Amino acid sequence: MTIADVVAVLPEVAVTTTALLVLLADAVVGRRAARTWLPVLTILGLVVAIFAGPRTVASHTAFGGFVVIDTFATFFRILFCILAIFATVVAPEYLERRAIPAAEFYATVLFSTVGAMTIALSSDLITVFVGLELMTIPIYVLAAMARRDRYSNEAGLKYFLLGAFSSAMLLYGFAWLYGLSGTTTFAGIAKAISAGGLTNGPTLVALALVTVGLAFKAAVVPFHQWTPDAYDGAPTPATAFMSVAPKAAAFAAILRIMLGTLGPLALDWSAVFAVLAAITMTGGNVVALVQGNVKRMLAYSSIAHTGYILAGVAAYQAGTSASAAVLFYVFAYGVMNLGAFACLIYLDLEGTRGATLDELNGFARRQPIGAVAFAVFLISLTGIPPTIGFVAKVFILQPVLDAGLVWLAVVIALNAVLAAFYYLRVVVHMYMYDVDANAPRLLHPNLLSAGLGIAGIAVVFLGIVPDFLYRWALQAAAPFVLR
Amino acid sequence: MDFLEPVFFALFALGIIGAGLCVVVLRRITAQALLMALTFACMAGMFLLLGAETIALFQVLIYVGAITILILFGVMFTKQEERAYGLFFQEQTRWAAAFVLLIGLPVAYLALSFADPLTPSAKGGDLIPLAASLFTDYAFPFEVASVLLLAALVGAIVLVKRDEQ
Amino acid sequence: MTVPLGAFIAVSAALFFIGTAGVLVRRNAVVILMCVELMLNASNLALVAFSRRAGQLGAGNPLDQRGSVFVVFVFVIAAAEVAVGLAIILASYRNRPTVNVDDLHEMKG
Amino acid sequence: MIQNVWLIPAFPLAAFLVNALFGRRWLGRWTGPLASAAIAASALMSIAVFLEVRAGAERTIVPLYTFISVGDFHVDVAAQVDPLSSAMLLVVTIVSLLVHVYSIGYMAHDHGFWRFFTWLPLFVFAMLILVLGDNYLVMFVGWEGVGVCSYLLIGFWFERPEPAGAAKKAFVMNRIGDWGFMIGMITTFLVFGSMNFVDVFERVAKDPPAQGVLALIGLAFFLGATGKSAQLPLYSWLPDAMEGPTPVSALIHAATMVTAGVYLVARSTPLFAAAGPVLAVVGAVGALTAIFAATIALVQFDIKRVMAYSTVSQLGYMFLALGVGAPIAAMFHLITHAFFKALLFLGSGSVIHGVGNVQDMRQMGGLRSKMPLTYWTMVIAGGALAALPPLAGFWSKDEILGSAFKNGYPILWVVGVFTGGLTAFYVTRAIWLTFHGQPRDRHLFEHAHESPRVMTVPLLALAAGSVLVGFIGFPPDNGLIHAFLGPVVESAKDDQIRPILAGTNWAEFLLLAAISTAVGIGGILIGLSMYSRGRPEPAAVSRAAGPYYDVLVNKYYVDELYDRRLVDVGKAFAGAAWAFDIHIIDGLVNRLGWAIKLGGGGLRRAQTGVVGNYALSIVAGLLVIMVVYGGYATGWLHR
Amino acid sequence: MDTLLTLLIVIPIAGIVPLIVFFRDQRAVKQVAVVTTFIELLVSLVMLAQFHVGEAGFQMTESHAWLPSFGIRYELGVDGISVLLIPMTTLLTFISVLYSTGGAIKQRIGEFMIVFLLLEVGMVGVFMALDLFLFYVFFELMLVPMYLIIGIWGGPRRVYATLKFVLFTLAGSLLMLVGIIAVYLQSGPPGNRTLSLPDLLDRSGRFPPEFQFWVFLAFALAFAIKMPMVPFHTWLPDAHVEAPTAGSIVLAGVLLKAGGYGFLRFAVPLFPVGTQAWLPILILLSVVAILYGAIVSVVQKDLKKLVAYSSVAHMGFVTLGIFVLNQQGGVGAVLQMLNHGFVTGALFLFVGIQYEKTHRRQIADLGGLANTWPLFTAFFGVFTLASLGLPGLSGFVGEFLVLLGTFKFNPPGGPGGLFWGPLAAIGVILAAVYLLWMFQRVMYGTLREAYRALPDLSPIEVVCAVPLLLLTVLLGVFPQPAIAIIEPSVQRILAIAAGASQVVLK
Repeated sequence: MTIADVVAVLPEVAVTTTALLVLLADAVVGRRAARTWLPVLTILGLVVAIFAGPRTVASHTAFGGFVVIDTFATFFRILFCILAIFATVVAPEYLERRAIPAAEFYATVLFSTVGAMTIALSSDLITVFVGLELMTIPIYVLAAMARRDRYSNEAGLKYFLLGAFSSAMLLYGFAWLYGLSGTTTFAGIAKAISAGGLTNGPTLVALALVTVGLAFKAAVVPFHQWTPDAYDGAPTPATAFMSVAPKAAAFAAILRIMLGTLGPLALDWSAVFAVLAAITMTGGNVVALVQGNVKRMLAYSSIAHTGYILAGVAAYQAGTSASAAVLFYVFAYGVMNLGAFACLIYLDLEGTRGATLDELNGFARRQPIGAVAFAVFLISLTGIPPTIGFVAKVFILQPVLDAGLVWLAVVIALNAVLAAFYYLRVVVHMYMYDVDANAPRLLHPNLLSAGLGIAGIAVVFLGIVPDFLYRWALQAAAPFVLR
Repeated sequence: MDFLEPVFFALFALGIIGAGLCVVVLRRITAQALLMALTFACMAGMFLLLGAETIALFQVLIYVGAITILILFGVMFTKQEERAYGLFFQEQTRWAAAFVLLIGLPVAYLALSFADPLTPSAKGGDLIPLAASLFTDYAFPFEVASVLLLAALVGAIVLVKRDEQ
Repeated sequence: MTVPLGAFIAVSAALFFIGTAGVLVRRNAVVILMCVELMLNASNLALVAFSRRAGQLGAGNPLDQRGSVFVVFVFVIAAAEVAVGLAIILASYRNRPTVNVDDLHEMKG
Repeated sequence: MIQNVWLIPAFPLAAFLVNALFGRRWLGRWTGPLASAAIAASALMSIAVFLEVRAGAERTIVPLYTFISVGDFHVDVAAQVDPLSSAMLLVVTIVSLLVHVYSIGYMAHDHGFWRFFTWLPLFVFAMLILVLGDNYLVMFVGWEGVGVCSYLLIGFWFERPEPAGAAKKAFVMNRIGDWGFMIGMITTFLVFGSMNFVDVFERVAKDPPAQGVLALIGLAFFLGATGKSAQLPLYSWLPDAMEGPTPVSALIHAATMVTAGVYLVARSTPLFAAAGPVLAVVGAVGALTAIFAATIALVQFDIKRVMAYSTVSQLGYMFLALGVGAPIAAMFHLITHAFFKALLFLGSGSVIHGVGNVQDMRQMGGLRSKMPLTYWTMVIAGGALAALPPLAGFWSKDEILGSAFKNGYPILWVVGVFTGGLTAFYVTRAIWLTFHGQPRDRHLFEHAHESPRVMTVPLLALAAGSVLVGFIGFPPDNGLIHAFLGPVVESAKDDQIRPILAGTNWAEFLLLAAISTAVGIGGILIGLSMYSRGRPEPAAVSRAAGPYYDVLVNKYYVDELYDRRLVDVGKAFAGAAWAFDIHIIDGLVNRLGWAIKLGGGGLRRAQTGVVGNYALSIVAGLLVIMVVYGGYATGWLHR
Repeated sequence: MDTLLTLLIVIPIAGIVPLIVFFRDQRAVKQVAVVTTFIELLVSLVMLAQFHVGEAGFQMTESHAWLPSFGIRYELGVDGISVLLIPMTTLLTFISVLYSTGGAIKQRIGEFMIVFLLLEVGMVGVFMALDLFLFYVFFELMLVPMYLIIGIWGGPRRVYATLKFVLFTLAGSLLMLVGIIAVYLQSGPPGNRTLSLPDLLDRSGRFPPEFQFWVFLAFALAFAIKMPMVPFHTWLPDAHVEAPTAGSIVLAGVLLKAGGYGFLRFAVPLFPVGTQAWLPILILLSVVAILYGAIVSVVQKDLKKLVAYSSVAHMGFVTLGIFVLNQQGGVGAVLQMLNHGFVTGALFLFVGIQYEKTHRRQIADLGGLANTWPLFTAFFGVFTLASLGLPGLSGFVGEFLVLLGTFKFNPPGGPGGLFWGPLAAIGVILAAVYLLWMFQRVMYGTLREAYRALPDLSPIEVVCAVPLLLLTVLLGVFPQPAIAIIEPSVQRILAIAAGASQVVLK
């Protein structure tokens, strides 16, 4: 371990340190001060982490090759930090009202962020697995963090049991991969597998187990069933974070493992992924369509988005543009989905648990800024320009078509119509049904509104000027070129 | 010693599979926990057979020791009762068995395709190389794992600590 | 060594799927947790066995470090999982005194 | 003057614009004189143009601007001044002027006075465009323009349901005809590459296309003509159009607009002549309409309806003439008819005005003493209609019948002569019932009065016309009109059209005239005998005729057929189409949404909330994926 | 000015800023909105004045890299087709906004104006975009504002109607998006791909026939739904009935045009072979739309629904004109779009005015209105007549040219123009039937007492109606100036299509 090694993982160090500082500060300062300063400290730490990372496009390794600092890792590091900042910004008022220990909340978010970042920069099975667990285990905690809330308990328990189960499967698949290749590094495995191909029986077992394990983390149908319950029951700020960061991390892992490691088998798994993508987006949308609870609907919708992203993975044959599309979509999805969940916090402060559609009636009048932001996020999730969600969909469609998956492109398009129905129905309830005039205006936490406002503007801005982000995604995707 | 290996292997395998099955099949929670510990112990034996003494040691310490005890605590803190299935779809044993067999048997069969014989283990133990690589090559995952433990610690505390008022 | 690698792997597979079956058929959260531990252990067995094989392909150590290091990390992870898992079970139990996961189906649909 | 021919329609247009913009607020009653003055200016110009044409300007095209020019299609807004159009100009402007003046009196008490004098000049404008256009498209613009003015004016008293309905009926039936016009016009362009009369007729003469094509075009145009000129089967709007103010009936539905069809066919003579059997169709339809409408007119009691059916019948004569190859005779009759039928209508209007808006002749009677001027002018017009020599109608109708006979259409001649008898009868009946005998409604009679001078002066003018205009066709077959209009038909080099310039065959003329006049006088005598002496008693006759009488009174049940059957069937069809729209097309969409929701509900139930089930589905997924991968590996599944 | 077109996009956006600032002040909001749309109208007229008549290609083009890594450009330009549609759009928007200030919008007027200006951005942009991606963005940008306009300020069933509108439109446009991306991929090797129309037209010879077949279908679906063509039209009556008047005006006047414009601008020249393949069906559907829309209009009981269904019939003429693929048809289609914009926009305006006064829209509840509203009657009558295609008013020229083109249509095999032309012409008869019947039942007859005291048109309403009236008459009497602008561009498109299809088929 050299200085260079430490420098290479400075962002992770920064985030971890911040987590510790937050815990420490909570113990030291008073309650009122903590309420104000803990989020600030968290955000500061994350900002430092963003700027602590390398700015160059050159990739290098550290820790004897166990850490790869490439454009891909950089992309995800920054993305995870942004998502963590966003999650921190929206949380304080909710935590206060629901008596959720704030310091532990922030620290847990930060720990999870470290795990996610670890996934992005890993170059072997061990690191990726440890990272995956470091990312997931805090999420279990986040889900269950509203201790006195039965739904939160249930969410945490379900997520934990199934998550552990799937982790075991993934691990077993890793074990077989190791057995097949005699190594745990991605490069080594790839080399070993390209010799044998899928005809080797054990390869098949390993591939299937890894597919299922990763598909679970990304909430791919039919491995998705934990998602709605976990998202629904968890405290809303936690939901907001857990709906995006673990999914982004899962796709980082999928890219690293499926493309970077199991690339030689891509012909096989991509066919399965294409079908899974179609099933996932359709299943997610169709069930979201019949949800009355907006939080749960958004949970299903996030499954549908998994499908879209997975389509980009399945279209690996299109080359860099496929991976870049995945990265771009993950970014877009992260911002808009987190924002959408966070918009529910306004109502949660009144005591709802993820508002029903009817509870949203008149939201536009009761909370104009929140309603505009929510509408923007929903329109973006639908994929209507000029929002980032639209551009992301375009970027996904392009490689999908390029890879010759015309049917999948059509399925995506039709699914977007389905999705439009339920997303826009929320807008209907916010803007077009009125609640009686006596309904009080909703609380207006400044940090939350500011965060949502900025995110909303970002969603539109990036929808109009997406080029630099896409170029960045292209750079980040450069390590994954398979043809 | 070599001729004993298959015997030990058979014994441990029997212990692992038998005790594992019991964990799944039995209804008494404490027995289940203890049988799980037995599985872990047999596993340690397997590790020894494979020449991984250090791993075997960790296995005993962490699994047979710490984890089993943790789980026993968990058992003690909660009231255990088996009830009839409330809803018909909760009864899924048959489906589960069918699926697991359908997957498990081919996988086990494929497992046997790793036919390479294993050479006799060289003496000298695996502690030194393991430790060396853990703290040099694997320094980064090691650090991450320590963060993981910290995170788990914080998480466990925040979940079970009593409310402050 | 007379026992072939495949035998170890087969035992690990058997244990893995026994664990899987346990997760599927048992309803006690603690028992499910145990079954998950069995699955992790099965992985450990496979890892060690494979590391033995990988080790004899390479030179020097009988065990390839990667496998055994992996196993060590799995130990850590398993411990962390159990700790957090039990904490979650206990937290849930306080609100609703049951460990029967079937009873936790307030969220569905 | 010809180069400024556009001023002729410009005056009415200006009157329209001024009255439309300022009529309601500021001009009020001044709208009438203003419009009349504008028409008078047009009339003066028309006379000037006419004289110039007569002096030798045979055909002048006066382009104004490019109307539509796309690719090889090019149409100018241009006027064609030739004998035919200048004659029409004269008729239209003069009759219009008289009707305008008359209307100042007739409409004096109507609160829609300004509106009336807004629309009437607009009509004249459109009619003049129709007449002047040098191509089918511009003609069509006028054609539809007069249609819409007719619509507006029929529906002038829109607060009552009947005029509103009649107006719509008129326009829609006209539109059916216009469909034919449009097809004819466009096909003409496809065949000839132009819509200009000059180009088309030149091509027909030099390099005629297949007769079938020409027949198609001819039939299409003729369909248009039947709509506008109220021929079978599209005639039924015209009687209903009597719901409009009487001056409108006189101008639009007697003198000018309804003759547009005749003008169209006459204008297209070269085309029709080359189109084979189409002319025979025209003649047959004309004859059939003539007798058909005349029979209905026999039994009507509404004075205006009698005149309306009479108009239909007379228009039938004109088509008969066109069909037998005598376009000049048709135009001649058009001109004379314009005068005497306008007079009959205006006279009727005077009566109606005089008795306070009653139109049923059964309530009139004996009005001769109260309104002598009206009476005498009506008698003159009636005589002209009954073709009594030497009134105008005699000359023109006789020429038609003579042509039919000479050109080899004896059946049409017989029909024409017989219809002449019917005509004489019903006009006698109408005049007698109105003016003679005992007043049948005392109250009405007491209040009856002669119309003011502003109305009677036009009557007198028209009466003079009805007497004198016939002489432009004297001597028969060789009169002024024949010389003047001769060039129109000359270009049609076909044996079907016989420009009757060979000179007068007096013997033939006298014989034929004697026969038809005798039949006419016979009709008059029967009428007089029935209504003045009661021999035979009209009621008895109708009883004896029984069902036949009923058929006539009910106008052959055509309205019933059209309104009840066709319209009902159409509405039912439309209703079915809408049901299809709602239940099938939209239903499918909604059904799809419903099915998706159902599917969502089903999938939702799979989300049981139970962890074990979730885990099971994970394992099931694993199984499937393994099978698929196995399939790929072994080759029984294709990627 | 070489940024004139961008200016047209920027002005409404700039207008939104003061709207947000003065959000609470109703008077200021109205003034800002009216002034903004009026400036926009003036600028669009300046653009029209600067247009060089007779040149076929794009003028006033602007082209900037927008998404360079994807080869997408911010590319604007107008040709003879769009240069007329844009002023139409700005005029109708101005009229809608002006009318809406007169009390038709009773709540949330600030939001209304913001949304309306956003809508204007989309509408204007659609007609100027030369990059397919940009076009798509504007195409969809029209969607959300209209969704809100119907959904928030609409009638009782507004939610159903607006969702239906959005879902129908999206279903089509998303498939088109797939098509656009397919075009992008087909446009060249990686790195040299483009969605810029001028470039694509140069390269369209590269699109193989089967590709054209499917991608044309994707485009056609989007445009057919937007138009709407039968059988994708059922969203239209619902949307119109529920939309507020201003929404109806621009929906009928502008949004539907985006479909026809898209066919002409993109689908036909880019995929000539695909066009040929689908031609029989499109012609059939056009004629069906003309007849079916008219027939269904006959039995409508709701005034707005009647006008909506009549739009279906009228837009049938547009598609018919486009797909007979000759100059007369093409020019006629564009003229018909213009005419329909003014006339149907005006009809919706008047139906709206009428509704504001009587609060009834069922034809059976109305009648005799001509007795008390002479001005209204005059305007409404002229627009009704224009709508039924009376010569001398704008409706005729377009329909006539389309029919002329249809008669000329002479495909190898299958029924030709002499079959379709007369059929389509029947629509002209039917238009008279339903429009005059409507006019008769609404305006003629005896007046109900309840309506006697209702006032005639207000000055604002007259100001709204007069420009439309003038344009209707001008286009009907002097269509040639407009044709001179349109014709070269239509000719160019047809020539490109013909040339490209030869290249592909060779």
